[in-house]
Amino acid sequence: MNIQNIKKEFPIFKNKVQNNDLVYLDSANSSQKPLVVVDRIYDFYTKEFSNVGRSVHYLAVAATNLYENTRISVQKYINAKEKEEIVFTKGATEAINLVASSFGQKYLKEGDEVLISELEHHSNYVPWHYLRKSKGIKIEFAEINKNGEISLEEVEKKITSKTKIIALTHLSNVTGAILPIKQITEFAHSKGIPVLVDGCQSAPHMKLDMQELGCDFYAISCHKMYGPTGLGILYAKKKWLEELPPYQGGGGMIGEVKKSGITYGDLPNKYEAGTMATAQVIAFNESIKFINEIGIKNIENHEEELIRYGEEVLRKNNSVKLIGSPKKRGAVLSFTIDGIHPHDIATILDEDGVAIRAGHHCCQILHDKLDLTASARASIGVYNTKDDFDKLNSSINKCKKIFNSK
Amino acid sequence: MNIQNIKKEFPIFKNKVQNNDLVYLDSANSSQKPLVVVDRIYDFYTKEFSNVGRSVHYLAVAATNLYENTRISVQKYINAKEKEEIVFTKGATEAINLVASSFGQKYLKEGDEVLISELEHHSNYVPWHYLRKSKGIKIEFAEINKNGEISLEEVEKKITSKTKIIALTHLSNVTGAILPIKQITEFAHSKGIPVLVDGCQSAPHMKLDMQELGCDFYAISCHKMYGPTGLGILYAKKKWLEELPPYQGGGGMIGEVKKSGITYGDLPNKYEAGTMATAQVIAFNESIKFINEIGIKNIENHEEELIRYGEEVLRKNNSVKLIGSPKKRGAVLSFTIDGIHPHDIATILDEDGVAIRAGHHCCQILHDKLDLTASARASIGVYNTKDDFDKLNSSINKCKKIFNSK
Amino acid sequence: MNLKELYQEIILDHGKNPRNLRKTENFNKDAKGHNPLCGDKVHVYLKLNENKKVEDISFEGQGCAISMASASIMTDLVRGKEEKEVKEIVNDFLEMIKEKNQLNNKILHEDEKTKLMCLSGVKNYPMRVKCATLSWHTLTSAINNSQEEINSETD
Amino acid sequence: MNLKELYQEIILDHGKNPRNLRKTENFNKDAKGHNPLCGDKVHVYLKLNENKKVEDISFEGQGCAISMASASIMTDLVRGKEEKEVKEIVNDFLEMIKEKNQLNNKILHEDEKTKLMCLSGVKNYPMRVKCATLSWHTLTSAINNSQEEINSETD
Ligand SMILES: Cc1ncc(COP(=O)(O)O)c(C=O)c1O
Ligand SMILES: Cc1ncc(COP(=O)(O)O)c(C=O)c1O
Repeated sequence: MNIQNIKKEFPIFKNKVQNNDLVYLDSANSSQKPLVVVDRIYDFYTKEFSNVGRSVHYLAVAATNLYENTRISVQKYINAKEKEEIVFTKGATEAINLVASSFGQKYLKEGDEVLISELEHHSNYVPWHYLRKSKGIKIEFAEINKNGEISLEEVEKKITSKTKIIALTHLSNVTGAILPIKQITEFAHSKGIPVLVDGCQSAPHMKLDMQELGCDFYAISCHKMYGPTGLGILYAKKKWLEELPPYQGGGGMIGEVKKSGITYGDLPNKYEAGTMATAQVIAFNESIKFINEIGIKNIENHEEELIRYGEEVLRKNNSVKLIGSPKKRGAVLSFTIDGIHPHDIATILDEDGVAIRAGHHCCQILHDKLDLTASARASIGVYNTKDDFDKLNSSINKCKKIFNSK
Repeated sequence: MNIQNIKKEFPIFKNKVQNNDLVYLDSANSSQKPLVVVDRIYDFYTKEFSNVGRSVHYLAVAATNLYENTRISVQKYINAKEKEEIVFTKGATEAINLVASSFGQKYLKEGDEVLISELEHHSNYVPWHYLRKSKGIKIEFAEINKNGEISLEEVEKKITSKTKIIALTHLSNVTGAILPIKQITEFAHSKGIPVLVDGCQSAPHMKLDMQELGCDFYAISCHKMYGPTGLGILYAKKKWLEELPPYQGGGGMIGEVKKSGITYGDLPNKYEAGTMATAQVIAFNESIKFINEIGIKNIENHEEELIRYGEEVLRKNNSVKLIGSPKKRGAVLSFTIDGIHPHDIATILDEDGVAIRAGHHCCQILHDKLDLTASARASIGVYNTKDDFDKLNSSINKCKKIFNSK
Repeated sequence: MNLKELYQEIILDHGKNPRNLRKTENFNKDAKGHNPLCGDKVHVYLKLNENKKVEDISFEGQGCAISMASASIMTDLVRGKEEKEVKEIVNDFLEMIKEKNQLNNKILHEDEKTKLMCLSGVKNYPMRVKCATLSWHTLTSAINNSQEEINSETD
Repeated sequence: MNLKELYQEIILDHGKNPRNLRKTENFNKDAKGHNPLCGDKVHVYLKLNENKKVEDISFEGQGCAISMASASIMTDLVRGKEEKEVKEIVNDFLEMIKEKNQLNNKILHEDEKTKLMCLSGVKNYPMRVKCATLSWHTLTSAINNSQEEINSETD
């Protein structure tokens, strides 16, 4: 697959949006879907549909195999040691809630500390906040440096003898900073502290290797990774999945059920209660194939070049202020413009077909810290081109004209 | 739409399954999908895709409106008082877990009782079991009568001054019994006890009217209702959604987020953390339209006639034993055959393209009570015909021949 | 859609230089408003005199051009009106923004109405309606002195 | 697929009249197996003598024709064998069912192997493989005397 032609794989770009070509710069929010993924959903529902795992008829057996095939693909893709370490959830948010709930229930008590960072998405803060309320734990925040990064040293500094788990984003969805997760994990493990990584923004853009990274938990959002909505992945080391109590209770996750008590099923069933997102799981296999066919290294290179270009273009545009200047920037460029509120920017850009996001991007803590109520964010996927940033730039100039900004 | 031709709306029946016409009698497990629903998913992903609620660009606004339109459709379909009473979940299992967790956290303490029944699916037992373990509550079981029903009297008998919530299925996925939910709810409310209803099996088959039914919570599984996988609905009376603490924490459900604390968003956002199953919610609107176009009353009549026919056919077949003989039977016929294990039945039937389910159907308590380890189950949807039961019957005769059963 | 209608001169002017952006001394009514999705915030302060007339009104807050302009114009128009009249203006405005195409109240002068109608451009931008209405909802809440914070989400 | 291969006479016979369906008196090893999805259960009892030879083996349980026949044939073939031999037979059987098309062990006679090969029909029925292997996994667990219950799910 030729990275220059990749856009053709995404049907959404074939149609005009309000008479404009779509310049989609909102992939950190959710990515567009390649045709193969949509086709897979279509074919599954129209030709092969059945629930998985529970019936022994032909369609059910076939669907179960397809479902489990995705698990194996994910395992290989992120280089997990075993396929039982892959748990399907409804999203990254659920994956983190699962860990916070199950880990918290078993291992956290009053006065214990959970270390997160100022970069965290609400999805990696609110679940821990619940434990603060129910158990009286404390939440510590690793602070950003002037580049909008979280350094290894800062994390080391914030670890105390009470730190029981560290939960950090891999790639900030605002500053674009990539955290030194491997080093942090090594240090944390030397103190006996497990590490959860919010991989929402990294998974679509970086080569993932769980065994190399070493973290204990890794949360992924499939809809940001060229996959269907309503699906996420929790990677967790087997020993944790064995030790932790299950999360939701229901069909499929049990061993034996009696009026007096219940035993739970084997991994990963123990964590997959109720009917799962069958079609979505099966289609996600195509997302992984799609990425593999391009090659994640090629995607990394393409996106790195692109984001560098975008950064340059925006830097040259006076009155645009970039948020964060991390040494290694992921697929995200957040910015503000003097005198123009991000919401107004987004509305004016939209008129030209340029789709960005404005707001706090579920990172109020970070915006507070930066003394902003909101920012504008352009984020990319494999289908973006330099042309998209040129269009972004000229639309920004239009904003400035409307607002008489210099 | 003509109910006789309804099958044509479901593309799955156009293809042979292992050289046979598909006789799909596993709808209680999951229903097949009409083309309009699959097409909607396809179109959304290929022409309109965006995440909802968070961006102000055109696609995001359009997607948000579509998403909220489904909420309004659901509200109308089940006659809920307000649209804020409709919460989207990943399935009925999650809906029940949500209530058990949030209600349990706020209102249950050691010694309190939760009243469920012997008919309950594991999804309406395990979540309460968690509270038994964490809080020391007690779970009481309303017992079935000889028809496989739960009577109002039995529920009344089991209510004590310690009963804090009642959680019952509307329609048993094994015996097919329809419970007198309205009467039970009236009685329960006279004692000040809220009622949760597991509506998984009723929702696809019966007219639903929340205001008439009066229950406090109602859980629905969209994939059993001609909708996509990975989606469920929790109906809850507004006062509960206001009073209960949120369930999962993450993006979209917050009000203000500070390092020191968090406030939660308005209803129903408070209960919809993280990126939701956007495409599935939007497509589910088509499922409701599909049902409305046929008319739920027409569906009820069609299915009632069908299930009566199926019951007759199986009763005439000696050595088939039906499980339960409820006065009013829903779309489910479970049975055993002397000397042939349900798994063997299902395998042999499958060879003829007849898809049924064999096992405990996530109802171990009930199977224990009936002294069975497993049963076979034929369940119907709007696309089934009498012919399907004739084929079921002749396949059962083949089983008997293979096993030399009389 | 039409950006020119949305960002009229008046809006840009009030957005850039909002009137009454301060805190009324000795206010006797106030309320806070907040849009959790975008982070916009507004705090409205009212001073009603013994005849329930608005002696002073002001606001503090941060937001987009639309929300700042809306609060600015609102505070300008409402000063000197009686509580009852204020409520009528608020309702009229909210109905105009959501359904109707004109203002029907008999309280404001024609030129005041024209000014207010400048905000009607948001009708074509559904996601921005909340920006225009946040301060108005907050004003209602201040008058009713209800303690709860207004979330524009309920629109 | 071929139902005739799955439900051969021998299978139907053992399924209907399972041998060794009882509880060994004075057993010294045992284990329980369970398939949570379908509810099949088996309890295997072993009596090993001082030379680690299987003096008696039996089972209790409920299940489909395949699982009952499998347990029945297994118990028949394993009696009188040494622990080491039992393990070899079990492994050989499990490999045959999952990947290979024949039995390679040198312990069983040809006619015994033929009998065991009757179970190979499940290879075409992936969901039923678990039925055929549950008792075998449980036997392994009994020999190892590991306390945990076998869940056929791990297959
Ligand atoms: C009666 C009943 N309750 C609950 C469930 C659980 O629904 P889901 O698996 O879709 O969460 C089911 C279906 O499996 C059911 O039949
Ligand atoms: C960094 C980060 N964490 C967590 C999430 C939550 O993911 P989801 O909404 O798919 O559950 C997101 C995306 O919204 C994100 O960008």
